[in-house]
Amino acid sequence: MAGDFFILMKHELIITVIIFTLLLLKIGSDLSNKSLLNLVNGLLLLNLAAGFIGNQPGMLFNEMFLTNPLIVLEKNILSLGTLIVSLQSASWLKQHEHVAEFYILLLCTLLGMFFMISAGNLLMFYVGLELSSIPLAAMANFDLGKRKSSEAAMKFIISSAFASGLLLFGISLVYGATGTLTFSEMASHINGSPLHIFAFVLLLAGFGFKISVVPFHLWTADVYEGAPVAVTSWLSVISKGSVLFVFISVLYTVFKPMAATWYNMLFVLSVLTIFTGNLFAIRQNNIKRFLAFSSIAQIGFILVGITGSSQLGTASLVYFVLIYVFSNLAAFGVVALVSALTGREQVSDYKGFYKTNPVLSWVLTIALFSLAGVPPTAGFFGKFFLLLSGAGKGNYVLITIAALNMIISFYYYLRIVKAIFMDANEQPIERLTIPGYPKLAMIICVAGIIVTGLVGYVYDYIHSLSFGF
Amino acid sequence: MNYSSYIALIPLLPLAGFVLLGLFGQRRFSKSAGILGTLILLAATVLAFYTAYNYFFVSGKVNGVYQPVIALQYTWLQFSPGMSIDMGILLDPASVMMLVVVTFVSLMVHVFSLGYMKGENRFATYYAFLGLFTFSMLGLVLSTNIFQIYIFWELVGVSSFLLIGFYYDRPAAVAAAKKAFIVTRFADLGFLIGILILAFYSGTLDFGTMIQRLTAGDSSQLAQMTGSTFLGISILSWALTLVFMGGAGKSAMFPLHIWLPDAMEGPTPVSALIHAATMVVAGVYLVARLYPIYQLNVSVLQLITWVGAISAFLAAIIACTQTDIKRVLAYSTISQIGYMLFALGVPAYSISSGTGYTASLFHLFTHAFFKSLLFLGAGAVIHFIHTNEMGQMGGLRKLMPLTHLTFLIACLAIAGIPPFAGFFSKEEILMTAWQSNRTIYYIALITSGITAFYMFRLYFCIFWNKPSTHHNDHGEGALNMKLPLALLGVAAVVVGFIPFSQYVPVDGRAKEMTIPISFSIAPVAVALAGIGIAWALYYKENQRPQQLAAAFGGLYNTIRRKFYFDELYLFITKKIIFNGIAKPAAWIDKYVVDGLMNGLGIATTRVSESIKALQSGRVQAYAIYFFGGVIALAVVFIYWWK
Amino acid sequence: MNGSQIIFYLISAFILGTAVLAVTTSKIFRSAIWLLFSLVGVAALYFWMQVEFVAAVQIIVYVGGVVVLIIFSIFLTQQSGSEMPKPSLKRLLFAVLAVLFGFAFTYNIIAQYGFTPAVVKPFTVPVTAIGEQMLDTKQYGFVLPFEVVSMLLLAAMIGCIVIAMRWAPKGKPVQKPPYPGMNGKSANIPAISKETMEEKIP
Amino acid sequence: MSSIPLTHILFVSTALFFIGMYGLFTRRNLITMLMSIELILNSVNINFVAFNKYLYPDKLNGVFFSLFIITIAAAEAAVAIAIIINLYRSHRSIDVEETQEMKY
Amino acid sequence: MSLSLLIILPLITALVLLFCNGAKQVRAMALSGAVMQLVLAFILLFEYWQQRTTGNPGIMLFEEDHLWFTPLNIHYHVGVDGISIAMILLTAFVTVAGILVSWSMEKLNKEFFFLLTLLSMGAYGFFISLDLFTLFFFLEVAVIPKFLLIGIWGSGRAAYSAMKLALMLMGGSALVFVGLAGIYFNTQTTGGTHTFDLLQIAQLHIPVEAQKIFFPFAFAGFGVFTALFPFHTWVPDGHSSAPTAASMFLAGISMKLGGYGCLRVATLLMPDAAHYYSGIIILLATIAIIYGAFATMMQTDLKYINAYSSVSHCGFVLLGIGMLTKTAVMGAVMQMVSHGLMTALFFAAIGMLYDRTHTRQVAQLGGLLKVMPFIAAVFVIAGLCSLGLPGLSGFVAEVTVFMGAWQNADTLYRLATILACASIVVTAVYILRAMGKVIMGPLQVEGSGITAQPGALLADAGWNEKIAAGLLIIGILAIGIAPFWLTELITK
Repeated sequence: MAGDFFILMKHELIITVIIFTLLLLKIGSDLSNKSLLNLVNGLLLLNLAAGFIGNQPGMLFNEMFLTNPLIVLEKNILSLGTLIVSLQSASWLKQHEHVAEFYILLLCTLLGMFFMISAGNLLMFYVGLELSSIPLAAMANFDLGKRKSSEAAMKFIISSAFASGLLLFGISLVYGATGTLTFSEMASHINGSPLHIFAFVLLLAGFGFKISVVPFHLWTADVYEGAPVAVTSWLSVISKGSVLFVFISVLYTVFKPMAATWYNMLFVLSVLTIFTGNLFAIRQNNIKRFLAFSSIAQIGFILVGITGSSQLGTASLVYFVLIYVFSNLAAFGVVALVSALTGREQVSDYKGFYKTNPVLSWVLTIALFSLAGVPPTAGFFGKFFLLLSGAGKGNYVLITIAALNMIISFYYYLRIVKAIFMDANEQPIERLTIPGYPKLAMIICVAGIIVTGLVGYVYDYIHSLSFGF
Repeated sequence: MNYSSYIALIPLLPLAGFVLLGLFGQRRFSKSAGILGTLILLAATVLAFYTAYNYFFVSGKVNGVYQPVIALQYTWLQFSPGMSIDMGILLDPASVMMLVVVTFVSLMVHVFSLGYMKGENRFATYYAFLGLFTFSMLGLVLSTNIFQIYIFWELVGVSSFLLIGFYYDRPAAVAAAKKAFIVTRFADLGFLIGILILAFYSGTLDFGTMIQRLTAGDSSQLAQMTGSTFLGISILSWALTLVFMGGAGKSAMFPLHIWLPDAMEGPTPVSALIHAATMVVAGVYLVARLYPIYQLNVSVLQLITWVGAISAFLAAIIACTQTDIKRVLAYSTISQIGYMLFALGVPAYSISSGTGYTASLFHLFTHAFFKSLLFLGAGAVIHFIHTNEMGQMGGLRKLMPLTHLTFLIACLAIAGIPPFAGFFSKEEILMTAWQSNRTIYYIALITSGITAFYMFRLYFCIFWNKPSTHHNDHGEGALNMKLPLALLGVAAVVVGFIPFSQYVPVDGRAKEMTIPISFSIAPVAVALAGIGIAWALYYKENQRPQQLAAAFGGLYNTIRRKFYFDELYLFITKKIIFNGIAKPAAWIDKYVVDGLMNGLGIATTRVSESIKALQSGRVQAYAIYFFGGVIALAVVFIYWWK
Repeated sequence: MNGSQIIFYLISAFILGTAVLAVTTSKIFRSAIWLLFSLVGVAALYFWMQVEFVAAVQIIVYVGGVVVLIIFSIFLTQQSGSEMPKPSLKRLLFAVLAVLFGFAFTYNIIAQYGFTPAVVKPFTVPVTAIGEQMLDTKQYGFVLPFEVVSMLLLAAMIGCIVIAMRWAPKGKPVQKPPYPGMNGKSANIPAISKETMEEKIP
Repeated sequence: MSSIPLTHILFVSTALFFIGMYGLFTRRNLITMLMSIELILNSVNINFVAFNKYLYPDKLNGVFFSLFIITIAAAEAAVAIAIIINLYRSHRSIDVEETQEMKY
Repeated sequence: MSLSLLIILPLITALVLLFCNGAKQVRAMALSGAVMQLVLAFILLFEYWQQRTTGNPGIMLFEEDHLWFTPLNIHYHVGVDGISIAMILLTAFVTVAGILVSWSMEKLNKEFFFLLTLLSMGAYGFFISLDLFTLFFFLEVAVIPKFLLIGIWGSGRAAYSAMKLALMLMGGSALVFVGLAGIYFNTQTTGGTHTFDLLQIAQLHIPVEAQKIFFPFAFAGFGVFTALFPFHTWVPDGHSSAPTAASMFLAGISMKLGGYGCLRVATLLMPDAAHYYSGIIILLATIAIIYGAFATMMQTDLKYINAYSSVSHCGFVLLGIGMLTKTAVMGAVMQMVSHGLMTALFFAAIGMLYDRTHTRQVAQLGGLLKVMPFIAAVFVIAGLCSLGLPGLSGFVAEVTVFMGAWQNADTLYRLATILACASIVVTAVYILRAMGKVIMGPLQVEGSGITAQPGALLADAGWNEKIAAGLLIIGILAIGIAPFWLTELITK
């Protein structure tokens, strides 16, 4: 039992240990930022490695904590993402005064996500969700002197609180209607009466808020723009990914009896999301804001995949999130580096980028191509499988809309590429030397972008763990 | 009996010359290209004559009938089983006759050009092009397959283009070359569609098979083609008309004749070869090739008759007013080809004995010699005095005695004065017309008179009229220019005596063709009258021609401006095709189709701009939208969309 | 209508009335006080429902913690007596409409669902049971969320400290202030206040 | 007390929920917005407790849930206030209408 | 021989290119890679012939089949038939020529050749794919290099054109995707799984109703690549802005991707729907042919002329496919090959002219035959091929299409064929107009600051350009003079 406990909860335990180590270090010693970063990155690497030890299914604390190979994989993906974010924010953190605190908060949110993913119970889910979002608000404010940063944090915390208010109301209704908080017991009580639909909509809004589904997405761009790049990338990749994992399992298991209803809802929402994300993204000048809207559009595509409600859907989603981790973090890696070293974040600043920084340009370009879904990058495979699983339901209207929206998304990704390669600039970003950690992060990302797609085994493996109905 | 071994060389030798001179000529053979080309062609000519000898006198006849011989054939492009473009060599009286004509005239032109084109910048290229043309023309006449003929048809077109545009830096030459190509291309469109129709219904592209299938009385293909109609006209008529359209284009028949006079921008020997003796008669040859099929279709034959007759007449009239000697000759060519065509067509009006066919090809044969002679003579003149304008010539008979003599022979030949070659062939044509349709006969007769008139107008203007103002600085030309004139002069006299109907009859069975002397009186008289008028007007320099022109006034101008055909075409191309179709098409593409695509992009950005207010930056508004979204979803999915 | 019912409706009226006042009054300090009343009313409702422990927690955390926190922050950021700016009419209208419609809709759905109360069964919430269950790992145990929430509190605390702490201008070396005690959430409130108060007072 | 139908309590909680929402929508002061959120959370708590008491009295799920909500709400409020104070430092105002630098 | 070599070789070349230093190394590497591709293509051709003559009856030869994504039954499945080999040969020819033509490319030459090589890899991959997924994969692989090639090295409104091209092609592939998804979910193999495998799908007979729904998507999607009216507008802008080699590639190869795709979809995957929709296809193709030809007449920029004429010429491909007779389809394939070579040659010639005169405006040029006879000759040959001169490849292909088209006895189809035939006249008009002005007439080079004197700036073609043009001309002649080998290759 005890051994099981440690194996089943290994991710959470390790993260907790790291958090307390950092806390103690912060209080007890006076480590330099540099050595702190080395230490943390080392620990995160260990964490990642430890994630691969043992992945049997199991449950603890009376179904409050569930785990299975898929969940382990999901956690590993998040750990990997965390490591990458950590590596690439090194150049920003080096000058920051609250490195340890940053990591504590970051890892707390990661811990929250882990619990959320493993939750077998609405209470655990809620607690995990809050643990993964409240510290994030504080993190969004980590550029302490910047107006935008505090504005972002404010918007985030207000929106988040409001969203969790609605979510809680929904949970309370679910509780009222079913009398249980445990997922496994809940499904049999759900029957699609108006109250259930309403409760589901409220829950959906709560999820939608976290993963930025239109119309619950409005905070996204502002927060992304204002928050430090590291936090933005964290928000856009890890935070979203974790909620997606939960979302799909809640949809596929708890709300399975309402599948017909939520299928249509997701249909509407995905179309709205893709359109809105795309239409806003084409106008953006701030590159973080741009990535925010593009990530909204990506969520739209993910929703399309989710509508497939099959094993294929789950597998494609997890696969896509993995790819998304690599692609989006590669993009954010470059953006973070440029932002940290020069403070420039406008798309127009990237004009003529290729002349001065060919390597960074290629990394960014590959990342954007992957986001756009251009082969041979992994993004192509991810998007292809998502849309394919969406098509499995036979709703070709949705697929056509999604596919045609790819054109718009293609446009704005290429806009950046165009700026990098083709536009002239009076004052291009000067030649930057890439520090070690960000470089490592970029290498990991680019390798991931290329390997994840072309190597069919990755998808096969994920598929073998997935579920559907 | 195996002909293939050497007959294939006849077209291939010039081709080899083309490749050799085209690739290396300018660098390696810039001086010797002419000799090289001529020698190659000489070889080809010898082979051609040998073939002709062999065919006509040794082995061509089986049981008294000239058999078509497929000397060589291989599949070039297989469309579907049974339907393929074959490349091959077909020997029958007509093709062998053409073989002789083409090689001989071409050889003459090669030789003549040695002097005429001497010192030209692109001397080797010129010979390369001549080689290409000769190859294409030989390929054309030897075709076994209707698509083969089309292929070489196009190739002669392009060689003609290249040669007309030989002086490429002269805009007029370029324009003429373009015009020639495009007009004939337009005609070829008809040809192509005609081929498609014929091929579809007869199920073959091979001449022999096609003729066999479409002439046999009980053939299902024929029944199908005559049975089905399009716009009230039987498919067969459509097909034959369209094929004839190709022929008419290449032969510069009314109303597609406009390119030929302009084509005179090319070097004069080229005009002699292509635009007088060989390529332009391809139309006649084409109709002759398919004659068994045409024979069965009266309406198309009538069409051919009238096209031929009108061309002959109109061109003759126009020729009377032209002052550029080459243009006069060009119109005369049109006129003579008109003769040949209506000779082919006119038997439609009566039960024919095949005399039209023979007469036409006979005229083709004789015409090749005297017309190329005329052109080469004109070339010699032009070479001598460096102008084409009649007005600047006169009194050259002393300076260019040989040219004068041969030119006179040629003029007499074309005027139909016995015993020159033209007399015999023209008599046969007139005879055929007389037997079939009198209207045509009278038109032909008048045209013949006019022909005599304008030819002698030309002759007098060049060699008599006024005393020469030119001084003899370089003589009449070297041997290489004189020799062809002499040879052709001889030919223009003697070829008329060949009993043509024995060798080139319509069905391979030799016939006797006799023309009573009494019949010849009228034509010869008319011709002499024409010569007489020309003598009266142009023998000496005087004011009568101008007075006459003034007397006719508008009519004269209309004719001199070639009945405003060029203007009409210009109107059609510029105003209708360019401004009416092409411009709108380009406009639509730029503004409508492309505009639609760009418009989609613009619309997207517009929409994007217009909804930006949703992202107002106010967190309270966000919350309201958030809640609005929740309520909307709930309402929709609870009450409407269950 | 028995006494219990009357009390319920009174409490309800009190909660809603003070809540409405809390969100409409134009003086921020009064607003906070109305909120306090409303929260107390909710606590009273818990008492009425005989879940005394929750009521107690409500009073301790909300009345003793959150509202105090809010009032402090009002002091820090606002002249307490001044009127608050009014929202635009459009916004007001929208909000009223949205809220009224939302309320009608929601309540309609809830009312129509027909919650059927369980067979009357004693509902007792002994504090000991709560305490035991809270730290129980077995059936009905809530130790895991409890631990997770403690992590959340830790994180929130650290977050608050970092954000609300006075920051040094960029580029200068930072003197690390010692951490305040770590014995619970309430401990960090004075820390914030102290730091910010110094800044606030010129 | 059993004569009070569940729906009446739910009426109170729902009303409280929307009152809070109204405050959130209309209050321009960030702190009052925060207060509105507290109202919303309280309404949820009432729901949980009421459901637990009326419908599923054999387990204490609802009660526990409300306890956790209270705790988390407090933490949330603390962070929010920290952020608001920070915002006040940079903006010299906590009027929500004045923090809309980032938009469109 | 392993077909994967066709993908691996360019890939390796491209990767090695990244590590080359200096222009000399880079282009030597690129060229040797391309030449090896050419050799490979020829080896393939001969081995294929050998197999066929020994009587190998398979639909596809040299098949390789690896499972790629098990759950979706996606395979890496390659194989070739005569059509693919023809296209591969075309690609190899154009690649070598393209690299030679851009020999003196100075700006970012490593990247340039890298992208060119990548593009050729995409084309090879596409042509050998037997799995719709890999087909789609390579289709899209080829889009991005085009975007970059045009955008970075292009002239004029390069960025705009690049964007337009990329977006329209992407739109095309989006449609293709929907079509593919529809096909996929309408296949039910014996194992119960769906499949992307072309050959299997061909045997499975997708339900006709499904075909009717998805055929338009797939066909129009591929159609965008091959300039199906009204989705052709990327062609003029894209081609005219692109650098020479990219134009050659674009018109020579990548428009063929679409044609090839259409062909496979119409003949292999959804023949019933192809019959059902053939009227519409033919209508659009005829519009493209005629309207493209007329629009060409009004163009004043040489590249625009060739680009619009490509629209017209690619219309023949679609016409052939739409007619659905064996001969017409064969004609379509021949037209693809022929147009690929011809248009590449044309663009090469235009590029050479532009390099020397710095203008492409017809009105500003004249009589260039005098100063650069070789280039002029190339121009003339390309032009003549374009207008369908016998002896050059264009004629053979067009005639085959016409013959095949005419086999449809329907009057409207006939009318379409006649209209298509009529385009040969219009083609002659615009080609001769351009040729007559640029090559012939008085020498003139205006608006470029270059005096019209034969000299260093107006030099004739260099060795690289000569080889490039020569290579393409050989290809054109090989088809034009001896078309039987190609027809045998295609039909066997």
